[in-house]
Order: sequence, then structure tokens, then C-alpha cells
Amino acid sequence: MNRRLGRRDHASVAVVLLLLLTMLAGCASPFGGDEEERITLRLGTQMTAAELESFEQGLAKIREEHPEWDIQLEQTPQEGFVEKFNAQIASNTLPDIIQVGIPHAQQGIRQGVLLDLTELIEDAGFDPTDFWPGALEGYEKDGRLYGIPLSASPNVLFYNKTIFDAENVDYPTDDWTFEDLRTAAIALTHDRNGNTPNDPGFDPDNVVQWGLNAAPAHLYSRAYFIPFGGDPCRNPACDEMSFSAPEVLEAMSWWVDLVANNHAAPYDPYSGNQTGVPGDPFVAGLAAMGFSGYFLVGQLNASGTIVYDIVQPPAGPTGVRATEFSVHGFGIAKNTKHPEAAFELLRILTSAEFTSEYWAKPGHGVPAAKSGAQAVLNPRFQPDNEQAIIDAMAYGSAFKPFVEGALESWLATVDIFISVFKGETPLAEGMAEADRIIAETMVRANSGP
Amino acid sequence: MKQTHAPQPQGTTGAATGAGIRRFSSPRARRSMLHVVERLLVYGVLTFFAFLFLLPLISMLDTAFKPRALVYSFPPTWFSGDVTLDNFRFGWNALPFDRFLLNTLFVTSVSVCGTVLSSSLVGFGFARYHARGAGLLFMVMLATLMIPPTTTLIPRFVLFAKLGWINSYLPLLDPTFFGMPFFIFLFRQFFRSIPRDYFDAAEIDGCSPFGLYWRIALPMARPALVTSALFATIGAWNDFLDPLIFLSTMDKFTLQVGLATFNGAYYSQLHLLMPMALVGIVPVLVVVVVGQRWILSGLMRQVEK
Amino acid sequence: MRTPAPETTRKQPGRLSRAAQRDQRRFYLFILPWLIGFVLFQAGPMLFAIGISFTDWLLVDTPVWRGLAHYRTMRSDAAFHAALRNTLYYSAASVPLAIALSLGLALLLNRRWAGMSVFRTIFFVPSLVSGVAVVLVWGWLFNPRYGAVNGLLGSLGLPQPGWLSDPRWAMPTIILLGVWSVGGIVVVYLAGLQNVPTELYDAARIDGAGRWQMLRAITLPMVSPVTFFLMVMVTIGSLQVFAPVYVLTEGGPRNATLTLPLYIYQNAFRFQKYGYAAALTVVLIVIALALTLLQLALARRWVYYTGWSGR
Amino acid sequence: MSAEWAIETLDLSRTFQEPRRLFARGPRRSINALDAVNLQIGRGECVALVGPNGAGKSTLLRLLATTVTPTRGDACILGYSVRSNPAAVRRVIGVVTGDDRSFFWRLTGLENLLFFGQLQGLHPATSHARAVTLLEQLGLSDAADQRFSGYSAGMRLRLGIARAVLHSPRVLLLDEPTASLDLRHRAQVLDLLRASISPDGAALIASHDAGLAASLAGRIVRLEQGKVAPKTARR
Repeated sequence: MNRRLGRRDHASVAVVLLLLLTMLAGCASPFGGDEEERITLRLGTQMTAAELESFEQGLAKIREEHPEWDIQLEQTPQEGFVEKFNAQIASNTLPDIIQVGIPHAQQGIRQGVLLDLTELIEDAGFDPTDFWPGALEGYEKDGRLYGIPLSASPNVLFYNKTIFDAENVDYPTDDWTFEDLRTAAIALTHDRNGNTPNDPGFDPDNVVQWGLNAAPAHLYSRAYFIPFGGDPCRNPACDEMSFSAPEVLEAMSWWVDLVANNHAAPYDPYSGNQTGVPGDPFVAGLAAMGFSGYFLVGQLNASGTIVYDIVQPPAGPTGVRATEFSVHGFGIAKNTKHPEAAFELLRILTSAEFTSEYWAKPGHGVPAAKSGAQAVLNPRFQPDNEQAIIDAMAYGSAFKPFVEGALESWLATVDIFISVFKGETPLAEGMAEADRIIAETMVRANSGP
Repeated sequence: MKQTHAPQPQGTTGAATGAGIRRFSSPRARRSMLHVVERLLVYGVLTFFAFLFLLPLISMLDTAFKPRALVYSFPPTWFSGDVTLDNFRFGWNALPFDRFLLNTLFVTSVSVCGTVLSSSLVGFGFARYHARGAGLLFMVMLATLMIPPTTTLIPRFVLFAKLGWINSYLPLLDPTFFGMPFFIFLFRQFFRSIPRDYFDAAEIDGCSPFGLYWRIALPMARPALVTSALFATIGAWNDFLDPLIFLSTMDKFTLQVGLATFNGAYYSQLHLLMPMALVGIVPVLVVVVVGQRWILSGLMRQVEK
Repeated sequence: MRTPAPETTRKQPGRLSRAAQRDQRRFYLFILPWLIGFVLFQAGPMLFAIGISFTDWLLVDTPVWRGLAHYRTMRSDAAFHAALRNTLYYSAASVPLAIALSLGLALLLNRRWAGMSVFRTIFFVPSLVSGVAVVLVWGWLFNPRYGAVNGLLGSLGLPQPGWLSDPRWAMPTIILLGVWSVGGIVVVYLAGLQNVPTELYDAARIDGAGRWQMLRAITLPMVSPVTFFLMVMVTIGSLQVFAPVYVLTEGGPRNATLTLPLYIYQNAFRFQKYGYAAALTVVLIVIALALTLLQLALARRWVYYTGWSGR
Repeated sequence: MSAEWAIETLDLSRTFQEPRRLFARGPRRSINALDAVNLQIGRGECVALVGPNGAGKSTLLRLLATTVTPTRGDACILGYSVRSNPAAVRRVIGVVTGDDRSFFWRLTGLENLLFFGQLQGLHPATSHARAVTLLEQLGLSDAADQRFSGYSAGMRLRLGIARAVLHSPRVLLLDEPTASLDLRHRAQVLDLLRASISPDGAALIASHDAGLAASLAGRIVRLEQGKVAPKTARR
């Protein structure tokens, strides 16, 4: 019996090993190779379904015109882009052309995985001045260019016409200053008894309608300070910041005043302080005005419940305007085998013709190339004043700071902004604390690897 | 037939019927009252929890079926009564969902087979045999569950990239054939609640170790088998991070990766995301309904005896 | 259960008997698939993560040796302290809650009444729906201003908390969301209940056992191996809570929902501090191992295995 | 409540349905395990239940032991209906089934008896004394502190009998109480059972053991295909 048992033992081992071997054999199958001389270009995107739909149409056309290229579209949903991007960097497998926003472009530049396009640009006779400078600067470092923007959407002032009409307040105009904004915001704010903040019985705990849904909630809120002459960035790369400099404190106090004393804007960074996120008071029709990017146009038009228009961001006391771009663009992996072909494809993808046809017309964003900007003018849908967007492009700038420690500084200082706006911490004290933390968390970035 | 009958409190005609005899059981009324109260209580508690558990699903259903304009209107309108299938139609056509479904089906079925076979085998080893180092290995195995998957993501990607497995299903499927710790542990626990005698007896009758596993352990742990198949199905079907990272081209995407494409950093196409997420639930829901019946068929068998 | 009787089966210390040797061989034979898979796919990444925890590394360069520097940093890192506190809080609250609720539901569901299969499916559904869709739905439901939950509470005249935007309520809300997917545990419990021999219930019932007695004296000890399994798994899972805090709060407000896995993620993918992230992972594993070992040690006292001598 | 008969059944029937199977075709089969059985067993009587396998002996005992509910009909034990008052029935019966899964395998024989004694509401001291006596009478004293999982089939059966008579029930329902016992132990069991039948109660023993029937039972009832075979209904 023992011998028989033994044989069965072996049989079971054999079964297990066979199973494993089959698996290993399956694993060994190689990746498909190229048999022709076509140039394989891997194109990494991080688009939404709607963006992909029109982008692929454009891509089909490019494929037709360039049969020598085998363009492989590698799409990653935005939700997992960070992980994939980092994994590809670590394994040295970045696609030849990769779609990156500014923070990741800057990361790629810092880590030396993006190709310096400066020479290629010169060789190709490509004209970067056709791109809005604010959109381009996100792909620059030390005067070298590492990517070309595809679209750049500035934040503009959205206003709800229905609320303005009901309150009998004049619509905002492109000439507005921030003081006009404050006056209107106060007039449009109501508690549940119908009192405005200027009325004696006003109850700030039960506001049912706000004048404005916006406030500088974190260190990326640069555009809220610049019109008042208080840019917290101390140098162009913005790797030194100060919120406790006198002029920044003054700019900040304007906003604290609006929120804490005028009660004309809500302050609730975790449930819709930002305009355009689900549940924010402007989209809900409970705030008369809000700052947001072009993407909100699509969202508001889809629901169709809000009658609105847009104007440029108001000017500060000295007439200065500022706004920030949300930018998308393409870079090229440093280790690409076909830099020229990759650059040629990149050039086509960011050209005014391509972006106005396949990006602006379907409503995904504003072309970063100046000559394509007119494509956002759309008389058939809201808003009427699309020109405000094009005007704002001129002074828009990239989200800063670019540095490595910026996100960490941001997360570490969010609470300070909250407690200042809630009146728990005096303004000067809070901003000094913010500076201390920023200096601490950005220090590694400045010393650099 | 019988002629006489036991004396009964209320007196009886002596008819030998079930109805007749029931009369000499007076506590019946009280008992059935208790029964009714118990039923009401149990159903009440279950209904309460069912409502809580269904809230998100109701919300999803509501979103999926209402016209696009209402999806984005705030404050949200609940059950406007306006029902449309447009979202399903547009969602289905926005991305190659038929492809995604087929891919997911393939990945799920292969990985479920792999998981259940290999994990039950390993689990049997851990449950049945004493060996030096078994305790330590068991802890090591559990320890692999304790690492957040995002931490090993980069080293794993580097490994699979070196093997040339990126944009193939191998990184998703291959590990399942080497035993998944969660399921190994589950099988170990279930196998350990089978009396040892069954194995000893079978072994004396000349059953090989593999036979013990295949012919004694697996059939006796049928609820565990079905449970783990169920969990493996759900796990593979809903797996997001791994397919997201290891698959690159749309023709390879699974359902969850496809769904995530509706969700952007600035703007989500909720009116398409919700209906397609619901469509994605349907196949697993079928598996769950069928699987649960299988788990519980043990109960029926016991009554049969 | 009661005092264990002396073991009657063979067990002698020192040299292994032939039977024990044979057992040993078979043990390794059976676990061979896992061993191979572990060496091939898991040991490497695991060791790599541990190794990286002693270095600074930026993905593309060679790691710079930092020794225990990252572990020393943790001592004064307020965010780490918050993350540790929140993670333990989450575990301590959600594990007992999930186990008790699921056992309760499983006991209620384990009967052959009409509609039970419908209820079983309903409870299981939330654990089928994963991903962004459902987390977004949670966000709507718990929105303090327009959410259905506060709408319901308001119409009942109950207070309406700020949920995720209120530092005091944020973590309880996340715990509540976790309990929602308890359906999976319910199913494992149902399977466990199926494995309890009905003969034992019959014998006890004939001997006059009431429901409470049968629950305490038969059901609980007989499903204790399953309870043990679930406790270990739910604890490990609770130490890894990530998706809801990642999507809904990013750790806020005021770090109230910053969990260790989220902090690890932020360090690795947001701050590019891979070395520090790896060190945090090591700490997380140590905590999880310690809790699991504790549970294993305590298991001897309350887990009842039919016919298997405890290990 | 008083009743003339110790055990009485009226049209007692039980139908089993084939378990629901996946992918099964056609309607589920149902099996009449017991079909309108009428039986009276008097006070102090000991009846042997015989018949081929599958005749319904075990089903009848399970119905009387209240572990299975009748599909039709009813049965009364000392006047208590199994249908409407199973709790009262359980108080007066002692049951032996061959199921070794009805014990805790990791507890000793004595611990098992004490556990069931506790369920029966016996005082722990009384229970312990009675258990020790029974174990001795059944030749299990040496194995009292041994785990049930180490018991042989015969030992398990005898422990089952000890459990059945632990609380001195008036009515005994025994399923194969002597299967797999050697002669010495069989004699011990018979002695114990003979002494355990209360003059006020009854015993119903299902067995293939002809000798047992002859030596213990005053009457033999034969079941065939779920029905009482007419000829052997009375002796």
C-alpha cells in the first residue's frame, strides 16, 4: 500500500508542477514586434471619454496622412495617471509622447525624463510665440522648453443672471474692479429672513444665498492676491513663497473681510468652496457669482438650469488683472527612439488647426495656440461673452509653485487658511505660521537632488 | 384504522384526522402569536437595514435613469418621474463597452479558476499538516496582505516591465495561480472545521494526500468553495488599480478602467458613469444570486436526510 | 471552550517521527504553489519596499542611503501622528462594528423564510459596487447642504451634522461608509453557519436548549474559526482604508481623516518621498503583524476547531 | 394533560423534496418517507421498530423527537403534540441517534455529558454524579476524560445512550442503539435500557438487531415503504 501511496504522491506533484509550468510557459510569450519599417510611436493620454471621442477622430486623420507612423494610443484614466506615470518613470517605459499637465511636466523635467525640445523647435522652424506665454511657462525650466501646451483654460467670473435680475443688481462687466465685486456680492447675499449683510438683523449662520463663491483657500490661490499687488511668489519659479509679507497680508485681508465681516462668500473648503465641483453653491443656483474654468461651461450647459454669462476677472486697485490656467499639453520621453517623428506628431497635436477642430469645438477647452483661440466663440450656446475667455488668456499664468515640495506645503497649510477665515487665528499670526511650514517643506526641493 | 382514542380535554368525535388531533393542543395559539411577532421583528430589522444598504444604489439608479439635465442640477432632484434610457444608450456607445465586458469576463473567469484551485490546495496544506516552519510561513503569507497595494506598485511594475508583460493580462492572471493569501486563509479555516476522522479514515482506506484534498476536503467545504469563488469573482471583476496600471491600450481595458474614463479631474460625465456602472454590476449580481443559492443548498441537504 | 483534555494523539518532542517527516513533506508539497508565487512575485517587491525605507530615492537615480533617518523623522511628524491615531481609531471602531453587525445579520438571514434570499442579495450589493461611482454617490448622500441623509434627518427634526466637512464627524462618517460593505462578511458567516452540524442543534434542542443557549453554546463556538478569520482579515483591511478618504476628503478636514495608507500614498505619489513612504509602510506592516499575532495568541482561548489539535 | 397512550400517531406523514439543484430539469421529485402512520404505544410498553433500510424508521423517530415536523397528521407523546407543543415533548423524551456529529469533538466524553446535562437543566452536581454512574454502567469510565474525537464508533454510540438517559426521560426513542457494539457492551446497553424504561412511559427502538427486539421489546412494529405493515402491527 505504501508504494501505491507513493505513486499517487508523485502524480499529484506532477499535476501541480504541470500547472505551474503551463503558467510559466504562458508568461514567456514575447511582446509583439515590428516587422515593417514603420515607426512605432506610443502616445500616452489621460483623457476623459468625451475628450477621447473627438481626439480619436483627429488621430484617425493623422494616421491617414502619415502611414509611416504606427501610432499606439495608450490611454490612462486621470484617476490612475499619477501611479502609472511614476511607474513608467521608474521602469524607464514612458511612452514616446505623453500628455502631461503642469505639475507632472515639472516633475518629469526635475527627474530628467522629458526631452529638451529647444533644439528640435529650432530645427523645425516651429514658432512658440504663437502660444500664450502663461500656458507655455508650465513646460519651461531655465529657459529650455520640455513640452507644448494643447489647451489652457483661464478662470473667469461666472454670474447667475436670474439672481442678478431678481435682486435688481446690474450685471458684472469686463471693467469691474474688486470693489465693484464686493458691493455686488454684499447686495446679493441673503440670510433666511431676507436680510443682506448690511441690514441690522442679519444672521450670518443662516445664509441661504451668497454673493460670491470664492476665496483663496490655499497657497495655489495666487491669482486672488496678484490684483492687489500681493503676489506670494518671491521669484519666477515660485520656489520661495511668503504669505506674511505686508502686501500679501493686505491682499489676504481683503478676502478675510469679504468672508468673515461681509459674510458675502461661504468658507467651507471640504464641501464646495471651489466653483465647479458637485455641490458647490454656484452650480446649485445659491451663489450669484463664482470663479471657474472653461470646463464649467460644458457642465452648466448640460444641466441647462442656470442662466448665466461670464466676464473677465475683476481688476485690482491699480488695474491689474490675474487668472490661472488649467493646462494640458504633451511632452516627449527622453529615451524615445524617434525624437524627430515624435516631435512632428506633437507639433500636429498641439497645432491651432488640430486643437480648434478636435478640442475647442467639442467644448473640452481653449486652444493654447493663439491662432486657434477663436474656436471657443460659439454664438449658439451660453455664455454670450466668450470673448472674456480670449481676453483673459493674455494675462493668464500657470498654477505655481512648480517645486517638488509644493503639494506637501499645500496640504500642510490648508488648515491655517481655514482657521484664519473662521477667525480662530489672527491673520498675521496664521500667515507667519504658514511661511514657517512652507519654508520647512519646500527646503528639500530647493536644495534639490 | 383505529377505533379508540385518547381522552381529550374538549372531547372529540374520534375521527382519525389531522384536524381532529390538532384540537388537543391548546398552546398552539400562543405559539403562533410568538411566531408572528418573531417574523415581524426579523423582517422589520432586515427591511430597515436593507433600506440603508440600498440607499447608494437607489441614488445610482435614480441618476442613471433621469434626463441628463437633471443629473447635474443642484440641489439634486430625487425621483423626478422623468425616466429615460438615453444615458444607457450614450454611455454604451461612448466607449467600446462590449469589448470591455468580454475582456473582464475573460480575466474574471481565468482568475477565479486559478484562485480557487490554487488557494484551496495551499489552504489544505496549512490546515491538514503539521510541519516545522508552518506557523512562520503562515504569518509571512498574512504579512503579504498587510502591504498597501500602492506601495509595491512601482516595484511590481518594474518587474513586469522587465518580463515584457505590460499591456498583457499576465500580470493580472498569473499571480492567481499561485494562491491568494485571503483565500488560502479562508480555506484553512473551513478545512479545520472538518473533523479529522474523515481524513484519517480515508487515509486508512488508501486515499492519497491529493485524494484527501480533492475527494474529502473540497466536497465537505462546499460553502467555502462557493464563497471563495464568489469573492474571487467580485474581486477580479471590480479590480481597478492593477488593470489600470498594467493595461495600456483600450482594446485590452477591463470594465472598471473603462468606467474611470468617464471621470475627469475637473469634470465627470456622471450621466454616463452611473448607468454604465450599473450595467457592470449585473453580471456579478447574477453570480451572487446563483452562488448564494449554492452556498445554502447545504441547508436543504441536511433537511433531506 | 472548557479545559482542553490532554492530547491523546502522538506528539513527541525532538527528532521527528517518520509520520511527522511525511507530514512535513506533504505540507510543503501542498503549499508549493504559494511558495513559488511568493518568491517570484511578492518577496522581491516586499524586500524592495523595505530596502527603500532606508534611502532617499527619486525613481530615476540610485537610492541614497539614509539609514534610520526616515524612522527618526516620524517621531516629530505631526501628520504621521495624526495618521497613526486615525488609523487605529478607524480599526478600533470599525472591526467590532462590522463583525457584530454581520454576525447579527447572518443569524437573521440564516432561515428558510420567504424573501430571505432577496435580503441576502440586497446586503451583498454594496460590496459589489466598487470604484468611483459609489464613492461619488456617498459624497452626494452625505453632502451637508443638499445630501439625502441630511434631508432625511432634517425632515425628522434631528440635528444635521456637517459629516465629512466637520472634523468631529468626518471619521465617524468614513467608518459608517466602511460598514456599508459588510455584506461580504455576512456571506462568509452564512457559509460558516452552514458548516455547523444540524445534528448538534437537534441533540441540544431535544435536551431542552433554548435559542439563546444554542447560540451561545453551539453556534458561536462552531463559527469561531470563521469569526477568527474575519477578525484578522477585517483588521488588516481596516488598517488599509484608502479609497473613501482619498476620493472624498484627501485626509481633511484638519487631518481628521488622514489615514496611514493615504499618508503613504501622498508621500509616494504626491510628494515624491518614496523612501519615507516605504518607511511608513514598514511601520504599517509592523502594526498589522503585531495585531495579527495578538489575535493568533488570543485565538487559542476562544477558537474552536472540530477535531483538529490546535497549533 | 393526561393521555391514555405513551405514544400515539395519527396519519403521521412526512414528504421530502429533492434538494433544489442548479440546472436541474423538470419538477423536483418528492419522496413519501412516511405515509399516514397510525400507531399507539401504551404506558410501560417497549416496542421494536423493524423494517428494511429506507422504510421510514429513522423518519418516524425524528418526527417523534421533534427534529422534523410532519407534513400531515400529528403525533402525541404522553399527550403532548409534536406539532404544537414540541417543547413539552422534548422535556419527556430521551433520544439516541447514530449521528456522531451531534457531540463536541474536542470535549471529553464527560464534558459532553455535562454540557447536555446543563441544557436539560440538571443541577451540575446531580448531573456529574449521574454522568459518572452512567459512564461506569456503559464501560466508559476509562474514557471519561478522553476527547470525543478519539472515541471508537462503539464508544460514541454508548455515549449517545448515556446522553439519552441522563435526565431519566419517560419516553425513549432509540435509533440502532446496539449497532457496532461487541457482545459485552451490548449486554451493558441492554441492561441499562431495561432499567431505564419507566412504567409510566415507553420506549421505541428502531433496530436490525433481532435479539434485541426479542429480549427487550414486548411488541414489534414493521414499517415498509413508509407504512405500517398490516400483519406485524400487533403481536
